[in-house]
Amino acid sequence: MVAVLYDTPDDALEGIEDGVRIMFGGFVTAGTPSNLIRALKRRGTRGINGMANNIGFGDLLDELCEDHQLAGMIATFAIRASSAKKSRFEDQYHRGEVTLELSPQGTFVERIRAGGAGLGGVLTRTGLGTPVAEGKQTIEVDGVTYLLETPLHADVALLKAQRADRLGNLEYRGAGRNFNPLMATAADLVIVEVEEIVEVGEIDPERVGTPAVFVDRIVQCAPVEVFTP
Amino acid sequence: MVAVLYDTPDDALEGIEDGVRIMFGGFVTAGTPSNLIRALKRRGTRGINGMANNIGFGDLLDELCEDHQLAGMIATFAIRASSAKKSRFEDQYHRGEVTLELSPQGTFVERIRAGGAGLGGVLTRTGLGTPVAEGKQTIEVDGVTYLLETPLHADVALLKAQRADRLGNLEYRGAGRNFNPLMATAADLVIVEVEEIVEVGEIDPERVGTPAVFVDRIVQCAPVEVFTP
Amino acid sequence: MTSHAHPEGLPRELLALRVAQELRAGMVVNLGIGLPTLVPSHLPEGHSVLFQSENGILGLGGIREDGIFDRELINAGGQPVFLATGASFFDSATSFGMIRGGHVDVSVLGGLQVASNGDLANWMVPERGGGSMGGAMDLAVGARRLIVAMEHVTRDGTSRLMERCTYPLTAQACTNLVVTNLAVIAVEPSGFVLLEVAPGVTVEQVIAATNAPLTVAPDVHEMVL
Amino acid sequence: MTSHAHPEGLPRELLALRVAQELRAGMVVNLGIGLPTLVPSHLPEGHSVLFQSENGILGLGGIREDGIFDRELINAGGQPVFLATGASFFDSATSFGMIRGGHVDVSVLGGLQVASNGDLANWMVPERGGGSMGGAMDLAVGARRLIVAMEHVTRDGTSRLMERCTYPLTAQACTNLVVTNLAVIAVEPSGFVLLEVAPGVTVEQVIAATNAPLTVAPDVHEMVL
Repeated sequence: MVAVLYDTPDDALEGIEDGVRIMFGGFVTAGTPSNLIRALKRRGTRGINGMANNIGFGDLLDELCEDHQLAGMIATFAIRASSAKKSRFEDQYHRGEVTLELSPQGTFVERIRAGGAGLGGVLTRTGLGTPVAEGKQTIEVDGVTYLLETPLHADVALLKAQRADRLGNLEYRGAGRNFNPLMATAADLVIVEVEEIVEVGEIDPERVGTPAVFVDRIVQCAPVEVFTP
Repeated sequence: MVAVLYDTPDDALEGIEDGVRIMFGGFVTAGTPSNLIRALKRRGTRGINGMANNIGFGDLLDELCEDHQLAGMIATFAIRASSAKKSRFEDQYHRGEVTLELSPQGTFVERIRAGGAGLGGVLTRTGLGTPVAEGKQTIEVDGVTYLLETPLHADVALLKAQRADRLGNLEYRGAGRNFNPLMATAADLVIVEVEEIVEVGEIDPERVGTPAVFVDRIVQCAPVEVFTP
Repeated sequence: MTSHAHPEGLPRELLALRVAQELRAGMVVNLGIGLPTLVPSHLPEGHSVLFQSENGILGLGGIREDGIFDRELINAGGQPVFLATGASFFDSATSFGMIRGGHVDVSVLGGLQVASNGDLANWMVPERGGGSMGGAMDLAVGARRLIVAMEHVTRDGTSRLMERCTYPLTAQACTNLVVTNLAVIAVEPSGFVLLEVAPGVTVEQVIAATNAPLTVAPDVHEMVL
Repeated sequence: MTSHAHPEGLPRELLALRVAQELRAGMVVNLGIGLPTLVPSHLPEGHSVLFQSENGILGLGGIREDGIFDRELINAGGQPVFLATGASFFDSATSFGMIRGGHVDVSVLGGLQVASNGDLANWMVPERGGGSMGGAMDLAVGARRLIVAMEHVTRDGTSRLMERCTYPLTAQACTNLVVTNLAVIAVEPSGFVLLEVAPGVTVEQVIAATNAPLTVAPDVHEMVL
């Protein structure tokens, strides 16, 4: 299906309701959908179950905690082991107001990929013998034990790419790829903010990072200024 | 490690011995390492256990049957269900001279990916209720049954890309990607034929299809002329 | 039964045209090797169907017949092709993630046998042995809607539509619609339902050529080609 | 034990230098957040170590300190970086396939605790709760050789090298070498083996600062920095 263009990030979120499961692309500042996150804050959607690599670490996701919009997060980086700096999310976590499921980063991205690729799970040695393995099934393959990690799906993915064409093909830049191309496959509704929208045919077929089939909505906006952590 | 440049495809195969497990990149004519396959024929290596999407279908792999170099194949396309045309491989298969393990194409590529990515297997619904599932373990995840398919590894991968730089970064063109980027991750020794070798820095970091870490040997040669099936 | 017992029905090109009528603007469609590759030429000029090719292309154009052969620009059958505007290339893992993950709207596959429970067999003739499923098993499992396009009967007149397949399966209960040279037949939980007959073919002839119970839809009619 | 019981040993920059000495031309190396990011500046000019950054870069250059910030060109710690010639970008699935699949020669991670069986704990302080493993678990499991770079003792003087970790693990039996401000210690099947001491630090001081049996290598010597 051809992607639908929206004028503003706020418009692009139409129909998103309380209790939604949202995947957020990005790794710290790279590939982070900063305008869509700010629009989600303005929208006031609550009870969000989020999935993101990081929260409170150069992303804007921690701002969603200001008005208690998050019910929980699946993340790889959420609460610093050291450093005195505390995020709102950490405070709410310690008060039992939000849930947190930590997933090792390679497992996290592979679970998303499995969710998008119709695979039943991920067999990995990562996490064995650690709290990550608690309560999970293990499978033996050729005499080696693997942890079975289950696929991740979302209702909505909020992503960021450098450019899109009007069909929905996405071109990424630099380390802006990270989780975005995988999350684009694993959500029912994929909304992408881009710095530029071009005509169909202007993105080199060799440079398409996410084929149009995965993209539902696009909106053009300059990234929100953020501070490096 | 920096890739080593070889002058000829024959030289690039140095050290390959009888009984080797080889992954062959390519899908019919696209991304097929035609010079390396011809060199392997000239080398006369025997007892080869091959893995390739297709054999006898616009590739040159069937030529390896002329001198009985193949012991067996794992493939997705090997013996036509219809059509009178028979390959040498089919004849040898019916005479019991070569083994054949058929793998569905999506399963085949995912098994290779698992082999290269340190994953213990693939959980897929593809093949359930078919001969592909025979003798294989099934796993239930959230009430759905999946077939457990095991990872594939090889001693050697023979691949084709459009360009390489002297570090070993590969750039693919068109449908020449197919299995090549995955096989590059799943073999101990990765040998790649390319149409052009350029200086380090000449391939745009955004256009690298296989990062240099995966590539051991490169050789520059014009593709062998083949006929479309 | 011999082939003389059954009508000829549609030639291959018209069968492909009838399949093409199932495709809608904006759909993502994968076409199997053989008869399905004839489908695109029967779409109207300027159609916006996006063809997925399992060898790593979204936005496949028509088959190239000008004699120019680019080895890196082929369809899943190895034929040289044009690209549509807005096409993209990707590797086979991404391609089958797209297919298996349910991102392809329609898959059109050839068939050897289709059962009334939707089972499809299309990759191996047991008498010949070996076989080749290519991407068919993943397409049959992963596509949102599976159309099987095939001749209604074999050369010796045996029906390819039956109660249970006798050939090894491609996938279980995967077929949604069967388009043959004789008829358009839906696969419903109740079994085969005859929706349309080819011009010059009668309902009785389709029933005679089908080796399984066939419910005739109340509004059964001749194909509009 | 209080911190006054243990010598200061190396400052952080020299610890990073000692780690840098473990890296060889052509190696593919991943550096964790924190102290490990100081390593590259101690490599000789024109070195050919290829740095992998888990956020999707092979060929990471030095940290950019000219005040220009490109949000899409950062290391795993979020710092702006330069690219080395011959660099490439890829997504996180490819990045962790590289890591988990054993294609990274050396991983350098910070540590909270290392046990004499090679267990590493570095992602959670139980008193604080929550935690963040990022890519550390995959790196610990997947890298061919794992170097842990950390202070030998905590601020209150407790050893970070012990018989069994008390903090939640990152991975079991994964550590090959520990480089601290006091010593270089190999993790062998037999347990910790002291290879080198920091300048001005004695073997006895390292033993006193280590809460596990420590075999002293026959050729134990002072670090050459």
